[in-house]
Amino acid sequence: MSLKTVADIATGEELLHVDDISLSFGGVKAIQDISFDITKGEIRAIIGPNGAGKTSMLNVINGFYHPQVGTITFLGEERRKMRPYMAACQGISRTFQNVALFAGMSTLDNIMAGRSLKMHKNFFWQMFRYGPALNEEIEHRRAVEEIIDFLEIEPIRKTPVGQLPYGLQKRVELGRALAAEPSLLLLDEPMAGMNLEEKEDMSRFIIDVNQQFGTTIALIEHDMGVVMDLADRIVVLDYGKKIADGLPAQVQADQNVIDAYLGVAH
Amino acid sequence: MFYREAGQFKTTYKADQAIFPIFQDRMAIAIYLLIAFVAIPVFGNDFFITSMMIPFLIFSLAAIGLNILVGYTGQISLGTGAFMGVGAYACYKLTTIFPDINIIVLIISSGFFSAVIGMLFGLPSLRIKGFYLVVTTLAAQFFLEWCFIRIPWLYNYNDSGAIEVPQREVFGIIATGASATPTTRYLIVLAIVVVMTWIASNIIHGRIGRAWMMIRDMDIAAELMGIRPLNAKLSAFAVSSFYCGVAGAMMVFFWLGAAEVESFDINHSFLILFMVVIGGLGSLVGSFLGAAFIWILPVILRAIPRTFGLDINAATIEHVNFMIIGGLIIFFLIVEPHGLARLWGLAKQKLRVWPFPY
Amino acid sequence: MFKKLIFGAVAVAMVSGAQVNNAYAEDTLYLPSLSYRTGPYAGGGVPIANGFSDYMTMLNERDGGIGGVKVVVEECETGYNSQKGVECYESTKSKNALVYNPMSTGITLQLVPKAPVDQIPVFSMGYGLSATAVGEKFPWGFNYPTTYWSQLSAILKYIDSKGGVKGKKIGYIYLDVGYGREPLPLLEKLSKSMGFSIARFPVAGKEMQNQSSHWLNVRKEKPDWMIMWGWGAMNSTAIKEAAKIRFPMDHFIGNWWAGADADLAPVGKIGKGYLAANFSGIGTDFPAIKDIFTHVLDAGKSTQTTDRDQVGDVLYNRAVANAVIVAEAIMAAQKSTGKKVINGADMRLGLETFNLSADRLKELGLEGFMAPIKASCKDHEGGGGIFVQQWNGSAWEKISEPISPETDVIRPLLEEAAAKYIADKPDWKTQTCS
Amino acid sequence: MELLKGIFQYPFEEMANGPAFLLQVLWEGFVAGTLYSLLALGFVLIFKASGVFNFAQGIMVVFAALSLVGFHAAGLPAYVSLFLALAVMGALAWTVERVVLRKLVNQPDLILFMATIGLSYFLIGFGEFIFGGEPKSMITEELGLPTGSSVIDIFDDIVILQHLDIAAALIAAILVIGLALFFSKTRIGRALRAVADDHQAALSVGISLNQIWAIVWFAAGIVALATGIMWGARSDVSFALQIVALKALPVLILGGFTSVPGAIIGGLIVGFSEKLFEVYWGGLLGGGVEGWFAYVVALIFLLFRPQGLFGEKIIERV
Repeated sequence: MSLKTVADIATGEELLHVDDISLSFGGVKAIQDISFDITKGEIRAIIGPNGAGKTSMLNVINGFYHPQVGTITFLGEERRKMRPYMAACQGISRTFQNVALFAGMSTLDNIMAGRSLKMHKNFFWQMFRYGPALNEEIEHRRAVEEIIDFLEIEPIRKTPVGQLPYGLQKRVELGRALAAEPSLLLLDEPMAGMNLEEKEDMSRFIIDVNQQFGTTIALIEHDMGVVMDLADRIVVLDYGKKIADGLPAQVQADQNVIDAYLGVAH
Repeated sequence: MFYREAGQFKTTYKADQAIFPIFQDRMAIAIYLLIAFVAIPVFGNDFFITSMMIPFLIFSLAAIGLNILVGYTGQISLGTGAFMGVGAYACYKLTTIFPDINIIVLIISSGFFSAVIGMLFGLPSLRIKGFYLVVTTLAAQFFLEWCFIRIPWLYNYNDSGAIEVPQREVFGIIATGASATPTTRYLIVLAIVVVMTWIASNIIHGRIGRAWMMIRDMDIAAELMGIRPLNAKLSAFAVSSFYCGVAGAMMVFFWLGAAEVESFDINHSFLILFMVVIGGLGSLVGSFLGAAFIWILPVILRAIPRTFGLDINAATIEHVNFMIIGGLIIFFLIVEPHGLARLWGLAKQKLRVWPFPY
Repeated sequence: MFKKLIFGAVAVAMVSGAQVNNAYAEDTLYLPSLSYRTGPYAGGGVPIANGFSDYMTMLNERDGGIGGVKVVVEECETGYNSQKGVECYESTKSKNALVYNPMSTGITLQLVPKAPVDQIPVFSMGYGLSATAVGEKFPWGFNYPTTYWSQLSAILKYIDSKGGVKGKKIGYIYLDVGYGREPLPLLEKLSKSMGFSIARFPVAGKEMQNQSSHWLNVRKEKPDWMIMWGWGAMNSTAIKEAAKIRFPMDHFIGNWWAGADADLAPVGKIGKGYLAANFSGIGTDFPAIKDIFTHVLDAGKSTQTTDRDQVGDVLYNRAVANAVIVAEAIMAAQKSTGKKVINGADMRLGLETFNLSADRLKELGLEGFMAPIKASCKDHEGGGGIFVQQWNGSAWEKISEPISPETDVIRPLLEEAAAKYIADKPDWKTQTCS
Repeated sequence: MELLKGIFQYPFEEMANGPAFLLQVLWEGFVAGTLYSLLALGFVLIFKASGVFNFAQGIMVVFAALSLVGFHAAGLPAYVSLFLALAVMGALAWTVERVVLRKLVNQPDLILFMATIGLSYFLIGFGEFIFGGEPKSMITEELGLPTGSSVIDIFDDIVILQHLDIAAALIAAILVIGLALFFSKTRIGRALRAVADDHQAALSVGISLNQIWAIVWFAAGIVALATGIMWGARSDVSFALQIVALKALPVLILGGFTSVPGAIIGGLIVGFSEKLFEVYWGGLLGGGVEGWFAYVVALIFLLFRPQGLFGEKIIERV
């Protein structure tokens, strides 16, 4: 459903490149020798059966896990080991498989939290909530309100997120990730556990984010229909290995992928 | 009926981001302040001011300090008593070295010393969580208690090992020492507590407070949002210990008049933790409610049997007090983990819709 | 809710205010008793609180009070905690409290500076700030019959009489709070003048039941004598540990807070030979104590539930001695002011003028119960001597004659300490004694 | 220079010159360590089964010992009192499970931890209310525990071994072995280990969590009673014990919160090291370092090995 053409993506500037990544916990190999790239402006999907290493891959990208082997190049800069907040500083933002909102805070505060990196006013002004600190607060409130409008969650602005239904929580989480104005947005199963209507809403938001803000998105998703519709390119993982990489149509036709999903013995 | 927000439209984000967006709340605050600053000094007797209001305010401040750490940042501490002690001993040393500097300035400065010590013992919190942290704060508690005894320099080599508050004046009025009037001491304590509560509220509602709450609610997500755990946790330890330190210094200078190490022992750490839990984790109002509750409960327990003409052993009352506090801690944790502050909120909610049930 | 709390608080304040009226509007003598029946030191606190209140009740029942005025004893629980002690003080002082017996050195230290302001004397009997013995500097502080410093010198004198202290090593094991540290400066000074060496063994409050390493250190240091300034559960633990390392019990001497029945009862036979200082009588063999049985316990008038076995205990009797001094001082105050209902300032005068002579003690039915004390403006410790008692495995026995302290050595030191205490207190009121 | 010698030279000279005394110090460390281990064992049992860090273990020790002494003081024979004290601990376990734990299932650890602080406060008040606050002596002889001591002549000096301490070590060993057998050989023990691994999974295979919790709290109560008897016999039974009981925390940091052997070894490490440090190095700092030494060791340890000696490395997931 994307308006971009294959040619756009092929000529697109490379945003992120992972090279020969291997990650293991004790003896368990979660990821083995995986390489792929993400170009600017695309929606890149990572799919695979359960335990394929998809979430581990996202965790590697945003610095939560440190791969034993391999490198990650983001915005032309190669890095090996970094703390997650540094990934955030570079412009990588994400949502989580199991909603990881700040349960004790309101929707507004959660999305404001996404703008943490953009707020700098020092302790002195914070103490008095005056002058620069107050102006900063209000300026960011304005930006947050835009996101709230965009996601159509105005009525729940002041509600503590712990009290929201699951679908809305997912939406707030997306809002929080967007608030950081990321150059790369990682979505870990944004539609898990949703009903059809909610899925449609969420798909629409993802496409809108991609097209209105031009945000590059990498997403993990189980619903094949959704993935095929949304994604520009797809990486398929199975047992920590990459088994296919390409346009939706190519991946769909790949024998390895079909085997993996149908469960052919390895 | 009087507590309505209907009709109060906010036209700017500034108005909506205000700490008390509702008019009636601002009025209520004004009334409380009026009572505290005018009515109590005028009508309260010495006992009420010295033995109820002053300790209540001081413990409220300490509870705010601990609440910043436990309630807002989710880092548990059993070292509050010792951090209060650092403030007290620091203030004592400062006023010995600089007898001419205004004592209020010194009280506030002593907070910086406990902030530094608090940060030092907060360092392990970067690698450990939950009750593992209890051990490091217990280490702080016991180690600092030992320092308060074994470093005689801290108490000016007094034979008794106690710090005794010298007489100091503020703008020509005796503010500390036995000759200071209860009202003077009360007003100074009140002013410091009000200003520091206001500052705490500002910090909590701003960028830094949000960072603390992010760490509390989901530290991993917070880090992935760009919060440096080091900065967030250490700043919480620093601010928390600062508040506790100032509270400790005020406790000795404006309330007790003299103190030995036992005034900063682990029982105080517990007491303040209880104030935070019963008052409400993550609530400034709760810190006040909790402090009032824990401090006033035994006084009421002592008064009740007497009003009915019963003579109950002082010890029995103390035992019953322990049982009630212990029971209430469990009760609140089970029924209302947000403590008295939530009950307070519910009461306000009821008031808002009164006379209808909802 | 907050409003309710404030109203509640105000109501409570009013209730306690109303009680103020109850307590002193009528003709009574109001004596607050800062007791501790809870906490780790309750073992000592219970008999003390009972002894004090039972003696006063006995005076009420037998004599109709003091000088015809009933005595009201109101207990306030401190748990041996200074902070609670101050709270108790604040809550009771406005009821025309005559005198405070803080029963804790920590609380005494807190109250000493408050006493002149509120005009209520503080009487710390044999504990508290030793320097308050200097009457000129501390008009409002009293510590009859003797101070920690005098006591220490008397103990050293006793040791000296049992083979000399010169060249010996004396171990000092103490509870590491204000109480235990009080005698340290004197110990340092005397060690130089008397020619012995010291080994210190501080026991922190929370370590007091876990003293094995302290006593390992004692074994390492090999002192010839051990002196103990202990309290509460520390005492029995220390004696047990001493027995464990085979320290000779008759070279182990406790001060008068480390020689109670409650301390030795749990130790039993293995504590045989342990010594302790004391200044109040042992046992029930005194007419006044018998009166407590007749008028209080048997008559069911005991406000506290005193165990009959407790009467005659070292600490119970010590509290009786405390009550006797207070009662004598009240009488002296009544006599000199001509008022029946006195106040704190009158009480202060009484505490400086009473004369508890041997004859008077006999009259009170307490012959030989304690050393006679003649109060004076100058000397607030009374110079009373101590005696040494020994545990025979099941009870205490008095084994020495009264030992008087080295007043001529101690007094200048006390004066020096008193001068140091008031040095940084510009408004401190002293008095001149003729 | 003198300071360096004080740290690195003199203490070792002292040890070499007085080997018998060193043995005595080590023995004292061993005995203290055994008691710390017993204390820590109570914590581990409950933590393993319910993830609750039971702050009230210390006061349970006091409470158990007080019940025992209290029943005896009421005129009952020692062994009947022992049995009744056990029953009291059982009733306590049942009540705690009913009134506290059951209501707090699935709450964050911190909430449960604070609930146990509340519980310990309640028990302090309740215990003092019933038994009074003054220290009591343990009925050592009545229980048939040995009270004498043996003297070993060695290296021209003596080492004194209290029979009571030997008995304490033996009883601790028997308790540990008994508990180990109980957990590995019985149905309830296996169920308990299942609960420790995963509450939900254990529930789904038909294990009653409530029952298990009551049982572990009871087991912890038995351990508390044993600890209380031993500790009470060494000094007194008094409420001051509950502060000493906090020493179990550093022990657990060293040994790991879920490991029974860890509790034992951690306890012994703390026992040995604090006695050695206090006796040979404490003088440099003015003595009394025992109060915090274990905590500071634990703190330093935490910085380098947060999971304890025997704990597994924690993998965080998102």
